[in-house]
Amino acid sequence: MTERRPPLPLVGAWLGLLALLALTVTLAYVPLGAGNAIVALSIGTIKAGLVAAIFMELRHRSGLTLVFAGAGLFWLGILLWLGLMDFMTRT
Amino acid sequence: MSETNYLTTDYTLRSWFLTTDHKRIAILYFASLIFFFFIGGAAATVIRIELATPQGDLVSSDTYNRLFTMHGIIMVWFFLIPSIPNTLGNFVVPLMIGARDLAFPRLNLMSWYIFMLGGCTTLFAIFAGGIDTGWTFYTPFSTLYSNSYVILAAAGVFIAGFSSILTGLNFIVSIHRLRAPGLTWYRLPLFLWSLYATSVILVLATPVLAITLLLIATERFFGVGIFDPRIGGDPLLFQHLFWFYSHPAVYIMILPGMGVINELISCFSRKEVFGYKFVAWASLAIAAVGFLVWGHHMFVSGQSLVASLVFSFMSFIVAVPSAIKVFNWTATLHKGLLRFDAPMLYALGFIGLFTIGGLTGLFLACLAYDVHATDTYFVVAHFHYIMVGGMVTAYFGGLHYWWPKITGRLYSEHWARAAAVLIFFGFNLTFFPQFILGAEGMPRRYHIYPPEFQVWNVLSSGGAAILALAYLMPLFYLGYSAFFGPRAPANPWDAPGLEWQTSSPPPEHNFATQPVVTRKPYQYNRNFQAEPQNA
Amino acid sequence: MPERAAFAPQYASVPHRDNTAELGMWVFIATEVLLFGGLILAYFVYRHAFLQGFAEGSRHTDIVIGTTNTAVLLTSSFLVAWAVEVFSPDTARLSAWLLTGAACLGLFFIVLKGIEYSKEYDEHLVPGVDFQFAGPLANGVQLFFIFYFVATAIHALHMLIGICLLTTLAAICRKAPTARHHTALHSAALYWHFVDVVWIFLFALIYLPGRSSS
Amino acid sequence: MWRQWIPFWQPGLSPQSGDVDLLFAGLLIASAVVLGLLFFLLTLFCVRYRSGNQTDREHRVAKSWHWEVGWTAASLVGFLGLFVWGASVYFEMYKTPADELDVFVVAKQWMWKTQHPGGQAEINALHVPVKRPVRLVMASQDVIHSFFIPALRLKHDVVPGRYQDLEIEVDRPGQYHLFCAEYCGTDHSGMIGEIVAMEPADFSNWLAQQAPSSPLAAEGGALFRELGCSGCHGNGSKVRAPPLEGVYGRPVPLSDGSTVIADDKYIRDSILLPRSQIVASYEPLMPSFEGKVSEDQLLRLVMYIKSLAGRSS
Repeated sequence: MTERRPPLPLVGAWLGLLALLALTVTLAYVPLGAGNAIVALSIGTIKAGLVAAIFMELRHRSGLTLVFAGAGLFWLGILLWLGLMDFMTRT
Repeated sequence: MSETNYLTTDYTLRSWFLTTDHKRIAILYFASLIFFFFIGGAAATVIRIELATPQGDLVSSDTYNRLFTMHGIIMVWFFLIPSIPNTLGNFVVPLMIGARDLAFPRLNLMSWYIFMLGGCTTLFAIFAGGIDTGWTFYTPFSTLYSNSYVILAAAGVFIAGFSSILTGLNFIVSIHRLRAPGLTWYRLPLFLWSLYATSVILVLATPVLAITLLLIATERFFGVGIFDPRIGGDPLLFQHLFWFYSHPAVYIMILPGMGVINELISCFSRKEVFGYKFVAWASLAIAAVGFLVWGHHMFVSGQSLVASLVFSFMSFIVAVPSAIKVFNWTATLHKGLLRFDAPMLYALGFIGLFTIGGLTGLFLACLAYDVHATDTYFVVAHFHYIMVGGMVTAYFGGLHYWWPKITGRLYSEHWARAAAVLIFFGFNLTFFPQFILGAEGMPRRYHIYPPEFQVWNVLSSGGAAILALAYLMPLFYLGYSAFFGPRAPANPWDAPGLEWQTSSPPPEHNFATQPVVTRKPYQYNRNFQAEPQNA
Repeated sequence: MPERAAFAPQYASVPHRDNTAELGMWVFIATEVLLFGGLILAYFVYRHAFLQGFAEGSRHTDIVIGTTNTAVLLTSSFLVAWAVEVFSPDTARLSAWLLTGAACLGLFFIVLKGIEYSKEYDEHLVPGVDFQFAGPLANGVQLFFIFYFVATAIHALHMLIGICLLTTLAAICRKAPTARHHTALHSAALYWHFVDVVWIFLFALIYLPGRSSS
Repeated sequence: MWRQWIPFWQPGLSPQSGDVDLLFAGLLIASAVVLGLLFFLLTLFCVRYRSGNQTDREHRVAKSWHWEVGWTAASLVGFLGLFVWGASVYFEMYKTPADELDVFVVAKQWMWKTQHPGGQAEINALHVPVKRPVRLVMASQDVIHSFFIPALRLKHDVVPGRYQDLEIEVDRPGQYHLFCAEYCGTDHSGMIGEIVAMEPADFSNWLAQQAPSSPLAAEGGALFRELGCSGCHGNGSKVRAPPLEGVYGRPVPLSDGSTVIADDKYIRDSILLPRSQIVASYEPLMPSFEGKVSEDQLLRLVMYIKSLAGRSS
């Protein structure tokens, strides 16, 4: 049979993800005030980026696929931005 | 006829219900939509008869509430949203891009089955006892107070939403990947630009509706939920989520209509659409900015003043691309060779009615006046001008225009023109008085109303009778022509688009040989003859 | 009639078909992002209004199960990515094993989730079924748990669909794999990774807040 | 007879509604100009370039950016003008009212219950003196309703779970429609009432003639004791709770360092969600009264606490 060992980038991404998971759980117990939420979401974003770039092979993809992948996020941003605007500016 | 076309390849029921041919699926959709249109129309008829008098003497308040809810739900989700995309779009998109089918034909068929499942669920909810929440499902009424089949109806709409998503997905991918050689973006007919913009909205807005309806159903089922004010939930959150879908949904309805109008105006003026690139990008601008305006449904709801300000501003901005389109259509007529066949009559009617609808939209975008006009008949009149005067008129126009291609038969031009004119007058008589009612302050969804509003209501009901008759007419003369009409040539209107360069009706895989596009769309020579896109 | 082609008539070639399918999958994922997006908006709105309540609710979730589940899901995603990478008609056996492994991890996730649900039921934390929470933060906690149950239930539903897809593909890989199954495998993998990404965010929103204070 | 069917024959009856009418007229004129121009061009082109007509069809307008940019810019400028106009009037209508005559409005399926500070209650009616701003504090017992007076061009939703302020002022005596504009269920169209505007003297007479009932604040005081509020907030209680005398309308320091003005909303929230905003240097001990008091009772409690504003703690 052919190569049975997993490709290196995948292993790297996997170990990186587990490490980030450990990091985010640890940091959640460190009192940072409002910083905890920012840290949790930032690490989450990095993890999601790793999955998208390596597992979902976005790093090999051309512009159009990236635009489609980004479109969902962009519109999610609109929903959160304008939706939260009302609740944040209520008097 | 010697050659077989998509209609004559096979006559079995199985060949229809398991077809993956986009043209046959378009016909399946078409038949289902006629059915839903007349159910929704029947509800509207009873409503208008009831409103002819100020007392509630025909039906009870509960029945009345169920009627307008049924009218709204059926018309919005089971007629308007799928209408042009799923029938005309399904039929002509592959033809216009010179492809043999859509990218995912089986998904296309699945989308019809999902649509029918959603439609039947909703119909079941209606006939089991109905829904009385209004099509907007506002909480906490829909979740905690209504005694009707809300969960079932929400489930129907939820299911139908996935059919929208699949159609949108199919169009987006097909337009990206299946264009014929030489068919660059700026050679696409404008109908495709507008369908592309529509599909973007379908794909990105519909899931938000799905999750919102799911939250509604959960809250109703468990008696407690995320919008429940008793535990600190905010009913306004529901409205934000709902309108995040439902305002762009208005553009789902009108954008394909605008797209059809480009084809009609150009073909019957024998002239290129004025300002092609502006019109094309205006479609995408409407789709994009249309996502930023939903809060204008909530100016009196208690959302923050800052939010109202932003949403009002955006609502004015979104009107600009619509204005661009109207001006460009008018300019297209200039120095053309105008023929007033039925599709052109519908197109001209569309421009007038859509402009009135659009201008009154500005009234509602205008914060201070909206405080008075919102939730009155002014709003009802406004959105009927857009949806019925605009979208349904465009649908009829497009249907007449592509009818020879779809059926291979010609319809009676006299009857068609008569119906077009009658629809125009019936429509205006029905809905213009409602602007006045709204300006005078008659709230919408009123079963019983103060007597001083009666005169305008009677006028409106009279117009509705004409409109109902006018809408029945095409059923007969088009139905007749489908079986007994004279055979249509491949290109009866002498139009340059790819869909006219194959036989009528087209063969199973659309083109005998792969067309190669060499021209921009809408080209006519000095003698006003079409120059086909692929020659 | 010519022999039935390897690809449907609307495509020009095999890569054309595969490309198109992948693009379709990405459009579908964009749709899914917005499906969860509605829930995320609700989460942030209420977290803004009930900061303490959400922190309190979060502390009542089981971070051990949550973290384990995240690790399980990340690993299964890794296995699926590996299976896609090595897939060819010759190496299909390895792919089949990897997919089976990923599907088993997915099932393990669902089982852990079920255990977590039952624990929450025992603690009377299921709104609408049995919710008892005394004290001033009750409203915030209840809203938190409504979000929690709706979001995780929808996510679990996606997992179940994914597990079915992976199992089917594993069976195909074992029996009669051909080159054209690569597209199907790739699309299913994209879906599975997306479900993983959703969980990454749900984990950060559900389990992590309020851990640093009591 | 026909006059009453002509829109806006009767002008709005409040200072702001005049502005709204003017805005409406402006919008109508702008629309008429655009529509007139469009219909003129459509008709002109349709007649001149109909296929049977021999006319010059050469020398077409070459695709011109001037035209596109021209009408885009023109619509943009026009729209922005309307936006600014509409927004400025809107802010005037919804400005936060100063401390004026208060009337409480409770909406429920399917009636409007109004309550004057002196305790006079009305159903589906509201008597107000003319030429005097009246502040309405509105609450809903069940679903969303909307308080709509067409004659004043004024409307606001009443959403359950919170208070909504709205200022009304009527210029001329008379009877005007009050509608519920947000669909609220079976008898939505029956949820209508009357605004009766009276000369100040007549209004005082009317108030005096109403069935004598105790002022809202007094009833609120009774409730305050009945519900056990006085056990902690009263003088000499063992539990340490913030005293409520002189609180209303003043800034209150909170435990998170911020301050809020103790207005109706704050008091309502403090009763229903006591621990969302904790007064600085107090323990969060108070239980929630969510579900234990009705909107009617709540507004009495608010009135009572408001009546304590003058006293010093």
